Amino acid sequence: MIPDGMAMLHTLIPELILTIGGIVVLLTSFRRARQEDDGAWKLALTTLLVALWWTWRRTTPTDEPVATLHADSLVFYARMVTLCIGGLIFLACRSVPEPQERSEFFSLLLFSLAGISLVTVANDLILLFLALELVSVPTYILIGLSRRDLRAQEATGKYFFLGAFAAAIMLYGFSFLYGEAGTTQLYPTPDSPTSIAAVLELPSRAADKLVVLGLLLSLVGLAFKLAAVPLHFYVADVYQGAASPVTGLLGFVPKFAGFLAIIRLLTMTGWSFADGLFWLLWAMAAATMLVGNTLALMQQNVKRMLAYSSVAHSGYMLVALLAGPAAAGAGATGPLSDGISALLFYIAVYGVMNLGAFAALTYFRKPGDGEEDSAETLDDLAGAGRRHPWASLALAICVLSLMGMPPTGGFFGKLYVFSAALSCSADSPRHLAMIVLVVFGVLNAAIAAAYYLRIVAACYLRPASEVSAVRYTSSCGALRTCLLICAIFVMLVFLRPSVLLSPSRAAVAEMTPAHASPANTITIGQTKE
Amino acid sequence: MLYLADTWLGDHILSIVIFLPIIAAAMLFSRTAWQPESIRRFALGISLLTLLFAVLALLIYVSDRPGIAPAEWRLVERSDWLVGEDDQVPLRIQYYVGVDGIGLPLLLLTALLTPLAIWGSFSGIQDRHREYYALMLLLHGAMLGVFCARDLLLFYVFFEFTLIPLYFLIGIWGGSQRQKAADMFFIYTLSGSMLTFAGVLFLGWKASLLPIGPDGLRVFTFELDRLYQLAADGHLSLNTQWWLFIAFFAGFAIKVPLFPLHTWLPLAHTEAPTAGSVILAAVLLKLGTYGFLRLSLPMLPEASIALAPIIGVLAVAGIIYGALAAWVQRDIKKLVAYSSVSHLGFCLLGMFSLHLAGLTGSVLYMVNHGLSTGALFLVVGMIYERYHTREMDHLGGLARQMPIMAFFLILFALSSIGLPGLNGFVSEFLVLLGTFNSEKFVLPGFKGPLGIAFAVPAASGILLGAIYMLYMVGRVLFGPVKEPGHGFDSSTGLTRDLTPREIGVLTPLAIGCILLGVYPKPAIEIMEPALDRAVLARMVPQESASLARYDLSDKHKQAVELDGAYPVDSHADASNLDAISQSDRQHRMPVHLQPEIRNPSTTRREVLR
Amino acid sequence: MAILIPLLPLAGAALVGLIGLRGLRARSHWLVILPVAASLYLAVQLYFQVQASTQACAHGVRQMFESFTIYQWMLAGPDSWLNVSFRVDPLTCVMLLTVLIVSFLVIIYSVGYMRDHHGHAERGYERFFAFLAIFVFSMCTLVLAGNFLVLYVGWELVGLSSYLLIGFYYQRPAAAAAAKKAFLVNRIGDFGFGLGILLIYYTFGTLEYANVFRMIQAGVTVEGVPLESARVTTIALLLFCGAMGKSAQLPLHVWLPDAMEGPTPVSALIHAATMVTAGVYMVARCHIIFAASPYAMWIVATIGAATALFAATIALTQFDMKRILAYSTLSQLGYMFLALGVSAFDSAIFHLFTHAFFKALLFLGAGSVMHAMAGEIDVRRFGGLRKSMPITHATFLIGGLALAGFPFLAGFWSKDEIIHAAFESDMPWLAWVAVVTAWLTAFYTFRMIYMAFYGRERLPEGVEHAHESGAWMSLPLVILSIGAIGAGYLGVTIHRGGFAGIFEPHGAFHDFLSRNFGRPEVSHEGGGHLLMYVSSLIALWGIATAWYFYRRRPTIPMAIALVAGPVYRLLYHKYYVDEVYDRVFVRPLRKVGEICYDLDRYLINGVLWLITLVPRGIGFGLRRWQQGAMQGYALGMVVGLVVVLWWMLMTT
Amino acid sequence: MTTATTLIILGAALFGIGVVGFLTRRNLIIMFLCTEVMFQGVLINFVAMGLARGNLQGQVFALFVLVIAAVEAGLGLAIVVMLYRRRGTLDAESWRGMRG
Repeated sequence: MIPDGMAMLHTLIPELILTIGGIVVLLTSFRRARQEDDGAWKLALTTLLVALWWTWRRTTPTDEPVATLHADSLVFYARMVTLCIGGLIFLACRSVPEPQERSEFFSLLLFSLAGISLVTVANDLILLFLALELVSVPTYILIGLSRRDLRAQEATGKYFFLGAFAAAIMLYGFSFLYGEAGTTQLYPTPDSPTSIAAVLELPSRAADKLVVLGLLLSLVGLAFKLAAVPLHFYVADVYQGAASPVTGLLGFVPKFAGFLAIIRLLTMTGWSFADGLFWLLWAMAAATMLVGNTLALMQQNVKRMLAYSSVAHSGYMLVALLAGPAAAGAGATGPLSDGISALLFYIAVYGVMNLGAFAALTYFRKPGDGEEDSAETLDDLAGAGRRHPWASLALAICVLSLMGMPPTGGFFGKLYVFSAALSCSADSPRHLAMIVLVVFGVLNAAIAAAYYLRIVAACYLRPASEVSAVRYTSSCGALRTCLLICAIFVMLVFLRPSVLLSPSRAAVAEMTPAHASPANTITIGQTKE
Repeated sequence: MLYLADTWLGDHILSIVIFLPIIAAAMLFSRTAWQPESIRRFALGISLLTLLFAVLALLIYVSDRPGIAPAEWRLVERSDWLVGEDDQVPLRIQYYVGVDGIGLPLLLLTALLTPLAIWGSFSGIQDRHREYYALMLLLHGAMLGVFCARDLLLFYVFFEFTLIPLYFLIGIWGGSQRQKAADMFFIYTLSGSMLTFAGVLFLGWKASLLPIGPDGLRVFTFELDRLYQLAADGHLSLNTQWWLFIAFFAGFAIKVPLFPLHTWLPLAHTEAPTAGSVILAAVLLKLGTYGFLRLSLPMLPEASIALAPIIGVLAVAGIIYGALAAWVQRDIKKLVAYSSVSHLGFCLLGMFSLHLAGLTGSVLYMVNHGLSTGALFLVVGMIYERYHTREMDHLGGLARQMPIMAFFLILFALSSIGLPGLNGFVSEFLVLLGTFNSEKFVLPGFKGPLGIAFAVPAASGILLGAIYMLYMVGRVLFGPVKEPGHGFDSSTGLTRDLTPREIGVLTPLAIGCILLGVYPKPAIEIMEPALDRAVLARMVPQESASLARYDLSDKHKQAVELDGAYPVDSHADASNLDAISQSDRQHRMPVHLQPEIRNPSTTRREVLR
Repeated sequence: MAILIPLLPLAGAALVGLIGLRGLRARSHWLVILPVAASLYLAVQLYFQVQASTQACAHGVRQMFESFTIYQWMLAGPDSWLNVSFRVDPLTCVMLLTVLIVSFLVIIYSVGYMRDHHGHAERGYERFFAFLAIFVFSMCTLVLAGNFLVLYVGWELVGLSSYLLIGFYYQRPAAAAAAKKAFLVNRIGDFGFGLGILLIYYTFGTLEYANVFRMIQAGVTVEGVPLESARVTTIALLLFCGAMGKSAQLPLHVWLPDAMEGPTPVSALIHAATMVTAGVYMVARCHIIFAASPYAMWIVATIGAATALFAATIALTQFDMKRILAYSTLSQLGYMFLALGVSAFDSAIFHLFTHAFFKALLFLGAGSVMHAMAGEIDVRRFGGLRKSMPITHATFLIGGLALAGFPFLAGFWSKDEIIHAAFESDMPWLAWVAVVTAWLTAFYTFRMIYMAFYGRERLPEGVEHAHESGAWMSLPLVILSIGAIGAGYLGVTIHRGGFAGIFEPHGAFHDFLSRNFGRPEVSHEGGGHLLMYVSSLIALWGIATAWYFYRRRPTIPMAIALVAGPVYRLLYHKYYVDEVYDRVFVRPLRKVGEICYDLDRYLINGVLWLITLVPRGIGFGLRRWQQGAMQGYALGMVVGLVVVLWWMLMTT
Repeated sequence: MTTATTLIILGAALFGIGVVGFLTRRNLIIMFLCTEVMFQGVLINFVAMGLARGNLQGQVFALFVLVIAAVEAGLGLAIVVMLYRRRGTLDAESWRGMRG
């Protein structure tokens, strides 16, 4: 069969828009940038909006077989969320880079976002790996570009070295998966039934140590992206080092990509975890929640605190992941029993509220070494509530949402995640384990409240002091818009959860517990052996 | 009022009551240019308007359409909040409000106390007016919401949300240790209620497994009536109920607070601003008791009965412990705070007696404690505003300086220690009566879990309550005049004795205390059917006789009501028992002899519809 | 009509509270006097009605004294309400009349008493009258109650009035402390009383007097099960706890002497004539319950006798006139309980009735003295007032004689009846206690009279000359002294004929009450008359001894006090009961409170702190892995990976 | 032992050497090279697997990995240069400014 290149490209149009746009933005840097000129930002944002518009039209012809690409509703969801939150990131980052580096910065951002979409689209290990690298490589540079100071460089170094280290681990896992299956194709298509998923379906092979090894190495490697235990160590240092808006980005972009990849990988196993894998994920989820929260409890630096809290949130999402898709457990077909959908819901809300919190930190300025810097420690925030009621309110809303309090979207996130966990595998002995995990999770949420509350308390309960950052604020209008949108969105998700719930449910509607149905995964021109 | 019930207003009255303060709070927060004076007036006006609507709701409630059983939810309003389309199990989280005889009294209590608390803070709050009054209104709306919610998730949302405004109220306008107190309050209560959250989710999921209706439709919903049916239909094993009970217990017992989970309360009370203490004591603690009554008892009947002795022991321990600890306090506010621990023990004791009198007493106790303890906190706040101290060592003989204040303080103290004729007595007596008689008379074929062994030590609360309250009254009001060195502070326009505004704040509470003490019957008549049918009927393993009672013909009912007089001659022949009143016989009559019992299955369906 | 009797004084109190504070201050007594007078009038009307129906009943008409419900109050169970109900019968009438007459007189007396020598109203004048009115309301509610719940209401409300009035001079720490003590000690009793009421409901399913008594007589409980005698005894004893508190019987007597810190009219009205007798009234009202339990009766009688003797011995050594009278009140109340305990219920009520007159009279007289002595009440500080205060002296003497049991005065008749009943009972040794107490009573009464009124005139410092009180005060004294002389004759039948047969100790009073208590089959044969002589002699002997000790040989008391030093000190310090209570109950309890508070702060909060330490400890431990070194992190990642792989390979 | 097995073992060894080197050497460049060694180990593994399975996808993957490794090399060296300029040393231990 002849690969229909045009159809394949058609499927990839949003990603293509992003990458081509990114290249164009990069090329503009050859023009000499003036201080006030932010054409690169505008161009990049326009690119993003075009991609968004295209995705929204949903023109991908799913009936035509294309290439080793997914075109299911998860792709649509991933693109929409990526692009929407990407837009917010653009708003937050507008004044981050130096004028002469704007093109590089924003084009890298576009590449990174394109990478996330590609992760879902990929139906091939090679493509998946490339997509993941496309997500992470730009982020290494973004951290370095975001600030000039020592910490940013240290963060860049740590993130890059450890990221490469983790990527090698993940890739090693991929190689075993390929080796056992003999193909890099993830899911079978009508034209090429051989796929890793098909291999994993066979009970004899699924138990093979090398398959397990491959899966495990892949998962652990991806855990770096999620900032999940045991690969969470870098998180605080990197988050602290990056400029606040970029930190906001780091909380979302790699995590989303990582979770999408894990969803794709685990779907191959059919969600009927072997005991070992179940308990591994169980322990990972529990440990991630606990480690993140307890470490965050020890922090005085808000960015580090939020970094560890990001670990903890990965833990909650792992709980949802463990719950699996709706039909994973017998009898668990309730609407809030869908773990994957809960995960997708949660991560979107998390991306927004996390970004909002960092945007608020960016909004409060303090004199740094040489140039002014965003607020970073609790002391910096003292008295903010009084000086800047609206920004503090937005920060408080985002933080309360992270805490999971009503009336914020975070509440529904927790609701969805925990109810999914409670209702999965109802009649199996694992149900009790899930209940224990949920109880552990809510207790962790209580621990989390203790440190989130410190942020709120610093804003509202403490008087402004000499060291507070609240005397200055950012003059960036885009940042303020971002903050406003984040706060409003977080509230909106509470008032009308269906704005996010319906898409997230639709995203997994086609996901069946067995293997992805051929209708949704279209492959042609698979290289025959 | 019947006319109103059919209008738009009648359909949405509860929503208006709940959201009027919330929307007003948002408006207030954005009015940065307003002067304190107009902010105060606005806040007070809104809260009074809310009270007006709440009273209107009461009027519509009592005159609701004929033909509705007295225990039904009324003023119901529902709309979908989160609806998911699903092939098999539609998701339905609703905005579903309504009141019955349990929620309504507490709704009115909240609606009454918040304006008074707001009015009472006019002189105490001198800083950040806008935020303060906005938060008060926000809290107001949330508390009202809790008592109206008919959807468990909605309940939980309001329940949890109340933490946020109060956290700020304590943390910003509190005393010297305000941040510690606010943190402790927030985290302590949140830790408990997070477990409750898990329980809520579990129940919702359980409900989604249950086909309802003839077509076997399954709905994922947190609607209370559905959840009640879980246990009624035997879908919750005793073991499951146990765990769920513990999950609910974690949230509610901390909120109540039940001994030994009470230690956040004295600190929060001491540090909170006056209005915060008032609201905390008067309403927020009731969220816990209301939660027990509304959720734990009817949803988890078997576990509730099984665990009632433990709760009873804790409640009794709290009564005695709280009273003794109150006695040794030097800070008036702390004393009143510990008295709350003691009082709320009574409240739970009565509730878990599962005797109609105990339950009635318990709900009355919630209202009465709100009135009298709220008022006590207000009075203490008034003293504090004048002398900037609450230490009893620094105060004395104030009856001479502030006779009007003394009058109110004594009145509310007496109400708090259960002096007959004031409200505290009615509820205390009913609670003790219910506990005492818990083992008998509850319903035929059903014995309450508590009994004399609980009532006797609890009754010592009568004595202990008097000890610490009179100790406080004696120290503060009596003896030679003693004021702190700086005398009284008139900088905020206060006079030595209470100002007319302050008298205006306390007078409605005083009237309430006396009215509910002398003639609580209207309140009891509102509560009783709801308690009987919404709580007791669900506790009983078999069909309850009390369900049938509402089918008594009017004539018969009248006869029952009129038989108060006992035409008995003490010298008549002693063996002749005929003269013993009809109601007594009625009382002892076995179920199957009572007239006109409905077919049990239809009754059940109607109740749980 | 009966409803108005308590309500009128309440309205008066409310009016005083509302308008008395402004303008009307010095005339606010009218707002109380008039309603109480009206109530008194109504009570008299009520008496005639009851009298009429009693007679009708005697003629076989089955018309009854019934409880009538005023309104439904609380819900006790499905469709069963606890009501506010009243009941009017002869016992109620007697009590109402006693209460209202004495109240009326005391209120009039107070108009004079609560003013200084220039006729200006004292501070808190209007408050005083409002409180008195509240008391009258409460007391009327108590006696009119038709069920135990309303009884309890009145019971507590009189306690409240007592608290407010004892603490009237609240700026005096002693008064404030006494008020608190009175209320709390009463509450101890009420604790038992309340439990008793609960147990009654538990047992009988109702709180209406009539139903309860009927079921006791029938010996069944509400379930129709035979009533156990232990249950009845428990109920009776619990109720008696309340009576012990209210009527200041051993061991709950400690509050009454201290209550004398209140204004003297209060002591007269509340702490002598009316409120403290509520316990007696209650036991009499519940006589069916008590009668059903011999054990309870035994306790009542014993405690009554013990209190009578105990209080009388203390009274021997006191010097404060009001305290002497207070102990005497205790003692007389002891008599009443003794009478109740030996089933002489009507005698107890009779003694209550006469005692109200002469004891109120004595207190008011003491108040008159106190008023003249500028607040001084210690009989060592003044004396010989006979000349300067003739009316007070005369009336006080009459009261004293009545108290001492001097023949043909009120106290004589009633006390004699009690002693007689005690002899007739199966516990005759109680009668001997009563006789000894009678002697002591005569002795200490006249000890006080001789010290205060006879001998050389002595005045405390600052008082120029003693003066007689004004008409507002004198008039009640005179009226009460008439009562103290004549009230006893209501309880005796006067025969024409020989001296021995003239007086029959069973009169109209008892007939009237027989609707309540039935007709006792006590024989009033010769023994009764003999006793009359004996007790007359004993009274005279006591008076004579006092005369000898305090008029003739004033050194003897000193000598006795010296010789019997320890005993004297024991009596003088009231057997150290207060001190013992303080050490045994109050301080340990407070200590427990402190321990509770410490537990809160240290144990519970400590445990909480430990719990919060768990996440913080974990965080602290985990921070050791976060040292900032890249290779450290890599090591952590590798370790994690190895653990995962090892575990995985082990399990699959 | 087949060629494939040998190659797999070789790959694993290389990977292991890379890991150990990364953990033990403190020079940033050598550490970076160690990650490259790990990548090469993976690469060899891919080739070996492809050999064993008899298809070319392994080799194709290996080529992609090579490209990515090159990209990372460029980036990595740039970062190392940046870090060296700032501190004047290549010691990884000198970058411990943020911790906790």
